[in-house]
Amino acid sequence: MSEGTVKKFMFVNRKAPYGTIYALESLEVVLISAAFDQDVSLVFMDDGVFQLKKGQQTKGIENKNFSPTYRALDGYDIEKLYVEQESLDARGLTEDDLLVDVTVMSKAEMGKLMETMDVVLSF
Amino acid sequence: MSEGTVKKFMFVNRKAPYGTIYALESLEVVLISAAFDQDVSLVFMDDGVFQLKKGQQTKGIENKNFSPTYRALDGYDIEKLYVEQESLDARGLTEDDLLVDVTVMSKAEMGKLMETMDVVLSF
Amino acid sequence: MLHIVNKSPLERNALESCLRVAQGGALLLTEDAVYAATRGNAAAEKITAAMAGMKVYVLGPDLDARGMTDRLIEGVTSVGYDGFVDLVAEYPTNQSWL
Amino acid sequence: MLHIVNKSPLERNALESCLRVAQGGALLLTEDAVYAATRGNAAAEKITAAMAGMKVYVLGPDLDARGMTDRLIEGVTSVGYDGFVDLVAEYPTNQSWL
Amino acid sequence: MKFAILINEGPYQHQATDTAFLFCKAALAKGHEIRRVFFYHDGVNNSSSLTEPPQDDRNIVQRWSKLAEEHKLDLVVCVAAALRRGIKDENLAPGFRISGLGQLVEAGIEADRLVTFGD
Amino acid sequence: MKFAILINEGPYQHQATDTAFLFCKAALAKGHEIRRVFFYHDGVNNSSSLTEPPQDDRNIVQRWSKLAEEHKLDLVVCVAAALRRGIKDENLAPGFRISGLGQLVEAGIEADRLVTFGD
Repeated sequence: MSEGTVKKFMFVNRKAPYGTIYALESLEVVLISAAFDQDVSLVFMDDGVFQLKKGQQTKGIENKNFSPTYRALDGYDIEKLYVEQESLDARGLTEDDLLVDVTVMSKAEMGKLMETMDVVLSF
Repeated sequence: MSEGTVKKFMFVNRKAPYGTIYALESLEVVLISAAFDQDVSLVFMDDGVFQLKKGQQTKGIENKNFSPTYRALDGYDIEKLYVEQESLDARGLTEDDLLVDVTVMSKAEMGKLMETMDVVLSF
Repeated sequence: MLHIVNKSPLERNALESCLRVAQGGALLLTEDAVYAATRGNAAAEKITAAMAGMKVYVLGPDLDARGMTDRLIEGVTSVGYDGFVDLVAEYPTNQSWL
Repeated sequence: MLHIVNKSPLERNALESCLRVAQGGALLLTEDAVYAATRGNAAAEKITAAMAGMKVYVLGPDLDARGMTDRLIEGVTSVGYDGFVDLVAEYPTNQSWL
Repeated sequence: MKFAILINEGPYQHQATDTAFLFCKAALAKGHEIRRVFFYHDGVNNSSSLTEPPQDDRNIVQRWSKLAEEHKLDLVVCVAAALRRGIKDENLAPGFRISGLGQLVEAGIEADRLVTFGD
Repeated sequence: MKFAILINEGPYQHQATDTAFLFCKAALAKGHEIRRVFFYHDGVNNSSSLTEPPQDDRNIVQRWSKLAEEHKLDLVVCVAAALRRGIKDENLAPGFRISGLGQLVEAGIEADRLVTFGD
C-alpha cells in the first residue's frame, strides 16, 4: 500500500545526548527510515545541537558513544541535516564544532522548512 | 535502630500535578513519613504551587483528583506547609487560591529554611 | 501547520522554542502547557503576542483538571478531545514540541 | 548545603530555581547540567555570578561524554564520581533539584 | 481520515499516554480510522500485562487492550525499545504485538496524519 | 559514612540510574556503606529481570544485581510504584526485593546522607 509513496519526513532533535535516550533512539528511527526510500530531513535545534558536538568521550559514564553514527548517515543517503543558528549561538557553538557537514539556517528559515513537511517527528 | 531518632525531613514539590506523577507519588511518601514521627516540612515552589490550586476537576482527563488529600494532611500531624512567594507571583496566584493554609515566604527565607534540614527530598 | 505543546512554560523551553520558530498556523496547548494561557502566568504575554500570527487553542479538560478554567486569557479557544482531533484533521502537518 | 543540578539550563528551570533560593554552600552540576558551566553557553554568566556566593563543581565524566571538557569556564572545579562522594560527605545536607 | 499515533512515555509517570488514549477515543467516535498506535521509548511500558494500579485509579494497559479489541486497533510495541526495558511476549498484554521500527515509518507513510505524544 | 540512595527514573530512558550506579561504586570503593538503594517512581523499572539491552550496551539491571551481590546491598523496590508499572516477584531481578515506602523514610532516618537521582 505504501508502494511508491514518498513523503517528506522531518526528525526534529531538541535534546542533549546521554542525559536521556531520545537522541539515540531518534537516530535508530532515522536509520530505519532510510530503508523506506523517503525524503528524510534531520533538524538539530535547542540542546539537540549538542548531539553533533565533536570530541564526545563516554568511557567515564560507561555509556556507548553513538556520535560516530552521524558521520555514517550519508552512507544511508541521509544528507539533509539542518541546524538552527540561534541554537548554536546560545550554546557558544559554531559549525566548526560539529562532526558532520550541516546546513545552518535561521529560526525563520527553519520554521518555513517545517511547513513544507508531510510528517514531523520530534524527539 | 531508628528508635527515637527525629530528623528534619523536607519534601520539595516543584512540579505541576497530572502532567507527571511526581506530585501524587510525593504525597504518598509524605503520608508514610507521618508514621515515623519525624519533623516533616513540605515546600511548594515553581510549578509545585499548582498542586494546591483550588477547584481541580479531573473527570475530563479520566484521572484521580488527589488534591483533597492536602486538606487531610493535618490529620496526620503534617502542618508545616511552605510556599515561595516568587513562585506564586510568577503564576498569578495568591494565598486565596490555595486549598490549604500555608506559610508564604520569600526565596531567601526558603533557602535559609532548607539549610536547617537533615534530609531534603525533591520531586 | 498545527503546533502542539504539552510542557509548562515556566519549567521547560518547549513553548519558547515553538514560538521562536513557528511561522503562523495554529498552536494547541495541552497537559501542563495550558498554564501558559492563564491570567497572571509569566508566560501569558508570550501567548498574547503569538495570537497576532497564529490561532491559539487550549485543551479544556486539562484546564479543568488544574483548576484554571476561569483564568483562561481572552482570545484563546478551549476545545475538547474532539476539537483536538478536528485540529489535527484540519492542518496537513502537525508537530509535537516534546 | 550541597545543591545538585542535573538538567540543562537552557531546557529546564532547575538551575535557575536552585540559584534563586540557595544560600551559599556548594553547587554540583551533573549530566546535562554540565553545559551550564561551558564557555559561550547563555547560562554561563549565571554560574559566574553564583561563584561569588558558592563553590561550583562539575562532574568531569559528564563533560567528557559531551565533548565539552576544554570549554569549562574558569573557577569551576571538575570532579570525578569519587569527588561527588566526597562532596556529599562534606556537606551535612544535600538536595537534588529535579 | 487515517491517523497514526506515536506514544513515547510509559503509563502513570507522564500524562502523555492518557492524552493519546482520549485522543484515539475521540477520533474513533468521529469515524476516523486509527491506522496504528506505535509505542516507542518508555512508551513500550504501556503494554506490560503485569501492571496493577490501585482500584480507584484508571487501568491504562487494560483500557488500551479493550480499545484495541473493540476497534481492531493495531498496537505495535518497538522490539528494540522493549528489549531494553523488559517487555517480551511473556508479559505482553492482549491486543499488543511486538515488531520493528519499520512499522512506525510505514504508519507515517500510510496514514494521513501522525500525532506524537511524549515528554 | 552511611549513604542511602533514591532512584526515581527507569533504565536507559534517563541517565539518573547510571549516575547513581557510578556514585555507589565510588562510595563503596572509598569504604562508605550503602545502607539502602530505594527505587521509586519509574525507578522501579530498574529491577525488571526481563530487560535485554543490545550486546554492545551496558546491562543496567544486571550490574545492579551484581553490585548487590558483591557488597550485600539492600535494593528495595517500592511496592505501590511497582504494581502500577508491572514489576512483581515474577519479573524481579536477583538482589532486589519489593517492599513499602516506609523503607525509604527509614533509610533517610538511619543513613547519614540520602542522595536522590532522578529527572
